Amino acid sequence: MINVSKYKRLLSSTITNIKFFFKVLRRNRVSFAGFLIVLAFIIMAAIGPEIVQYERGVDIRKRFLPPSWEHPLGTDYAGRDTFAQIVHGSREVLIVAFLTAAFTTTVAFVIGIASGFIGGKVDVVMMTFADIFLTIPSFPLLLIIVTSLRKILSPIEMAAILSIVGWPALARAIRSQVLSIKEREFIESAVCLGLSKTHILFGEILPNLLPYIFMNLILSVIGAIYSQVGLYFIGALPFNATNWGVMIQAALNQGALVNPRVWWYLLSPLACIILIQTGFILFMHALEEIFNPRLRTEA
Amino acid sequence: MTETPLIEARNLSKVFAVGGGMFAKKRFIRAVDDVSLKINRGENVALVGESGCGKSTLGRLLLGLLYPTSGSVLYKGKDIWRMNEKEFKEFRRKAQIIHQDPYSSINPVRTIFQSLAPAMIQHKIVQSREEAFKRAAELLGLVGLNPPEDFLSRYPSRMSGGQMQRIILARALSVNPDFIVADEAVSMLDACLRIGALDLMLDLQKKFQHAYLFITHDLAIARYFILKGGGRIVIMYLGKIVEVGDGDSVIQKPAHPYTQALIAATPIPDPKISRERELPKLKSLDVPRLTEAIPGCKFNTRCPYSEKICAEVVPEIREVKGRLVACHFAENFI
Amino acid sequence: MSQQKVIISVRNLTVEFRVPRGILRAVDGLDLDVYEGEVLGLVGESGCGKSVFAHALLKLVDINGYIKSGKVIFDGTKDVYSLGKKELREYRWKDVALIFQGAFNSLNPVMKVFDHMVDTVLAHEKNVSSEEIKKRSIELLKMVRLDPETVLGRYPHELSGGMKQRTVSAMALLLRPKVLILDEPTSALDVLTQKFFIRILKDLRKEFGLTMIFITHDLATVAEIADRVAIMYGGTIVEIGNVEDIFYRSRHPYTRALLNAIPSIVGDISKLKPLPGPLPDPVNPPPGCGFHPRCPYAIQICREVRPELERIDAVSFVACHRWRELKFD
Amino acid sequence: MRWVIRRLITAAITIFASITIVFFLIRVMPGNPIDVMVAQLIMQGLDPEEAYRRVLAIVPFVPTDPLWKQYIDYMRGVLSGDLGRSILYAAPVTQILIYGIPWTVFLISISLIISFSLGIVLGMYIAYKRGGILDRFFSVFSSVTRAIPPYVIAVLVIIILGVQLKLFWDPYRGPIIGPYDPRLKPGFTLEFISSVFYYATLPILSYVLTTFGIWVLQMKSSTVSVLGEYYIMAAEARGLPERRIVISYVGRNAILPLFTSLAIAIGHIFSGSVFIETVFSYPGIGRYISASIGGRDYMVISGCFLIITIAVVLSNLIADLLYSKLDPRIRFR
Repeated sequence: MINVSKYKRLLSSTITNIKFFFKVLRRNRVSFAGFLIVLAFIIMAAIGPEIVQYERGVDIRKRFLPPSWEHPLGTDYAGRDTFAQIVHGSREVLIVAFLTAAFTTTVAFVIGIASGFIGGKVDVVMMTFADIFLTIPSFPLLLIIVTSLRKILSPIEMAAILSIVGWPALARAIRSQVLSIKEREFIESAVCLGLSKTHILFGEILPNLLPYIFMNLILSVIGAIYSQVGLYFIGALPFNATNWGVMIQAALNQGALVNPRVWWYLLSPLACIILIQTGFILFMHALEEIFNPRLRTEA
Repeated sequence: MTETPLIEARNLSKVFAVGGGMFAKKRFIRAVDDVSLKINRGENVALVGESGCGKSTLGRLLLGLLYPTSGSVLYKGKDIWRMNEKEFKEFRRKAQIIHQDPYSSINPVRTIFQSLAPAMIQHKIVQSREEAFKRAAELLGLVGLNPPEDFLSRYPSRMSGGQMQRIILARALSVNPDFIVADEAVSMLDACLRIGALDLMLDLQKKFQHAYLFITHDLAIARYFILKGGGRIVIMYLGKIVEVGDGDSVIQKPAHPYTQALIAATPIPDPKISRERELPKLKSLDVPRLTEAIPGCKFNTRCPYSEKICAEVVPEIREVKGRLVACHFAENFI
Repeated sequence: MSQQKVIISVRNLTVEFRVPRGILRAVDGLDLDVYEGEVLGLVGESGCGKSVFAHALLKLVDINGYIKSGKVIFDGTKDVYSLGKKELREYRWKDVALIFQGAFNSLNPVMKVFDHMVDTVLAHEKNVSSEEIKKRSIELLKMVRLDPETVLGRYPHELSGGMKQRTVSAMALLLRPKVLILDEPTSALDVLTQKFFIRILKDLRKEFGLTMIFITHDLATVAEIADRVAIMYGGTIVEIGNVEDIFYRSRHPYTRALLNAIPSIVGDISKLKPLPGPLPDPVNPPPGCGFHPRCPYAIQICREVRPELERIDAVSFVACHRWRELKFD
Repeated sequence: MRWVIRRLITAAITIFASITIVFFLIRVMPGNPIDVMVAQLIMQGLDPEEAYRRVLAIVPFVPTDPLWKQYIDYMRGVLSGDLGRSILYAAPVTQILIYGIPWTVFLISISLIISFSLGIVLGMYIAYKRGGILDRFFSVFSSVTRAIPPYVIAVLVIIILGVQLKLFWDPYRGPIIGPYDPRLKPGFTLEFISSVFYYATLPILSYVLTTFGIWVLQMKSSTVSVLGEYYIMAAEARGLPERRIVISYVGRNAILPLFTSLAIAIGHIFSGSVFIETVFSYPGIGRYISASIGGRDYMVISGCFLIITIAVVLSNLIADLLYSKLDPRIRFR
């Protein structure tokens, strides 16, 4: 019986939250646009590759065609459809980005919480380590790691490598959040009430952290897209993959800067990157508003 | 026959280290310095002192929220830091705190019910969520929030300071404590509401029979609390208890030069009286730095009556005509 | 006192703020005269708009606020709100100086105390030498019982709260202003420091013949220093009178309730009685008299018509529909 | 003074620790740079033994030694300035770095100064005009430019300003990329120096576009919080001239917190240099990194990486010292 009522409560609170979410989105059109863009890309990555066929065959006669019904975004240097490449590339870009964000946030969360909550020597060691990592410039570090690897990376491995550079900053931020929440008097009250450490961590501190973590999850996604496409673009990862970064590099190699015929091929992935990053940023602005407790109470 | 005090501080000291990094020099603050104090069941003690005198630290030491540098805290005769886990858990339930700022002492992202329930459930005061809800509503009714059910589902940001203060009180009482430390519990409230909050605290004491350690910087508030609820006033200066007396005797006839100065400085809301009063007698206006070590009596640098002995020998707290005073020359003043 | 000249005259002052919930009216149609040479105590609970009022006397409002209507006339002729930029700058500090509630934070953390003094003087007087400013500062700092040589060379964070308070007071007197406004000058100080600070203020008043507006929530402090007292509630003045009238013969139910709710270290506590109920919401103030929801004497008219501030005698005013009939014990 | 020494020691430890971490990080990863290089040479047609010998000649340690010995050899090399040799350029890595560093420093320092000052001025401006059109525009624009990778910005800058508008266009050679006009002889001539600046314009613009948004946002929020401080209103109350308040009271205090993020920004801009120098064929450290990637010229990459890390730590040090000069409170912390 109690379980049923628990689920009912959960369900109803979820519904209220979702309603509130859309209410804020409706109020702020720019953020709503961001949400739609992100949603569109997710749909494209999820079902796009099943619908859009990608012919890998080379057909020199079809080189650098302008957009047409047959090729909505034209073709590349080998006569292959640009749109299909964009669609097929989006899946890997997004999977890796979300995986990276998940890994980064999990690692940063565990380390940040442990550091802030346990404190003492654990804190000193972990934060010294994070600080050193923070000073190492992230993209060059990625490059040096990737070049010393020989194999072609699976999305999970790729995400694991990308999260090496993302965690320190976030772990530090989470730690300082934990520390500042820990200083608040309601934690002292909870200790005084004899509540367990588990409750204090998950029942009192965590609910205050969640919005912050969620926002950083999105920031990690943005960061992961940046580095991932960058690695392909710079040529640190195999050229045969279908990825927006590969497309940009290929276009530049084909003289896209001077040859307007290549522009459709160059600008398509560029536009996608701009769009999706902008979408995430705008969406995050909406979340900021949603999580702002002051606005929340007035909704 | 002396009964075992409910809670007792025995030669309690707490030293905080400030500053100090890889190369910087550490400084130490003796926030609480060799303090002994007994509080009996159901008794009220008002602890008065200026900011930085260590009164909050003493409160936290008594609650077991801080580990003492030396000395011990005894709950019903047992050292709290030598208790086994079960006993300590029980102590935690029995000793509660009320903070100054009601907003920061309740989790802003949880509803009032979510803040009240876990402690009751964890201490098995209630057996189910439903029972917790019932009891929470009952408590809110007791502190005068009606209808209670309305408040339980609210978030803290939608309530006034006065209401929040009541909720904090209800939460402290929800675990049936027998000792509550109220740390500047009413100083954030509007002046008009303060005595109302004090009255409520004392009313509930009649029902729940707990003891209060009422920490405040305001002598007038302390006096009201003690005159209305009975008990003692304790004056603290730079980590030391300087004077203890029943009722408002400390205020009517202060024995320690510091208490005298404090009382002379406290303004009185009556133009005729306040304009006739003299300035407190003090040698120096500035409070010594907390990191400074003062030999002898801590007040000797500012005391108008200080003599050679005051700068050399720490005055023991002793009984002088029914009063506890830590001054070499207490007899001259009482 | 009645023969005295009015130095600041405030008429129908209204200050509003834009807040997420709407428009917050912090000061609501306030009228007040301040006489030359007096110490006027302005008393109100937190949130009654007293700080906003103090700032508005200098035409200062923070970034979300604006002065909606009203007039502040200084010295009979100077209409503060129609002054040009340059004249306004001259009016500030030279005519009226203000010690902020956050006196602790009213010094620029990256500047030494002496540089503050230099800035202040040079903003108003040209061709003053650094030595001259130093001489003046030293004189004033001595008056507030600070050691000038050490204080002048220090950064704000190196001074204690009480020292900062006195430094700011010395700075307020650099240009010999006619009026000094003090916004909660004592509330962050320890009792002992408070007492001495009030003594210093009394000395300064004697020395310079200052007019002071002493703003506080603490009736006890006002009892000690003020000649006249104005009681503020919900953004407006509800009662003004000589200090003894206010404390012994107050006419407004709010003043009465306030006096009855404040414990003291002397006297009987059994007569004390809390005043329940929250302050009026400045975004949605109640109609009629702002105090009616908490007033035990409220009748129908109080709920509908807002009482005017009525003159009772030369210096006393009250804003209550029933002041003539109400008899407090 | 003591504080400065302390800070210097910390910086040295940081550099040492990060080199160590990276050295071991690479070794615990699957794969090994030595094997990768050998494989690369084999792919280029060398026979395995020859390839292995070539690689051995260029690394400053012996790959068959135990790890700790390799590490000590490597560190000894780093300290004596021996960072191995390049396969592609057939030259010591140190020499390549000496050629590349000035170009990178030139671009990055100018860009950083421009974007920092631009961000401060704009940030303060929109903080004063809060809620206006510019404010709303910049709060979106700044966060978007921050999220768009520099390689995207760089390509767009070339296409729009170089190719389309022909502002940076050479009729014979196409869009202006590279360090300077190759037809000129390097030297202290006005012509050469102005060519250097002309060629640097687009890369600098790309850096500024990708980084100044952060400064705008940070300066705005910092200014807004300073504007809420009592000492600003107190300065107004004292009748100080507006200019004085804006510069010495608002500006100076609002800039302070930005110094703490300068550290992260400097690391960021170095990361971006890999992309921007690649797109613009600019002969700095970043360009050498990307050029060495294809040929798996590992020693060049790790040498460049080392230099960038040191540069970041040193710039952090400078930012910190500057900060302590500007904020009297820091010295007593």
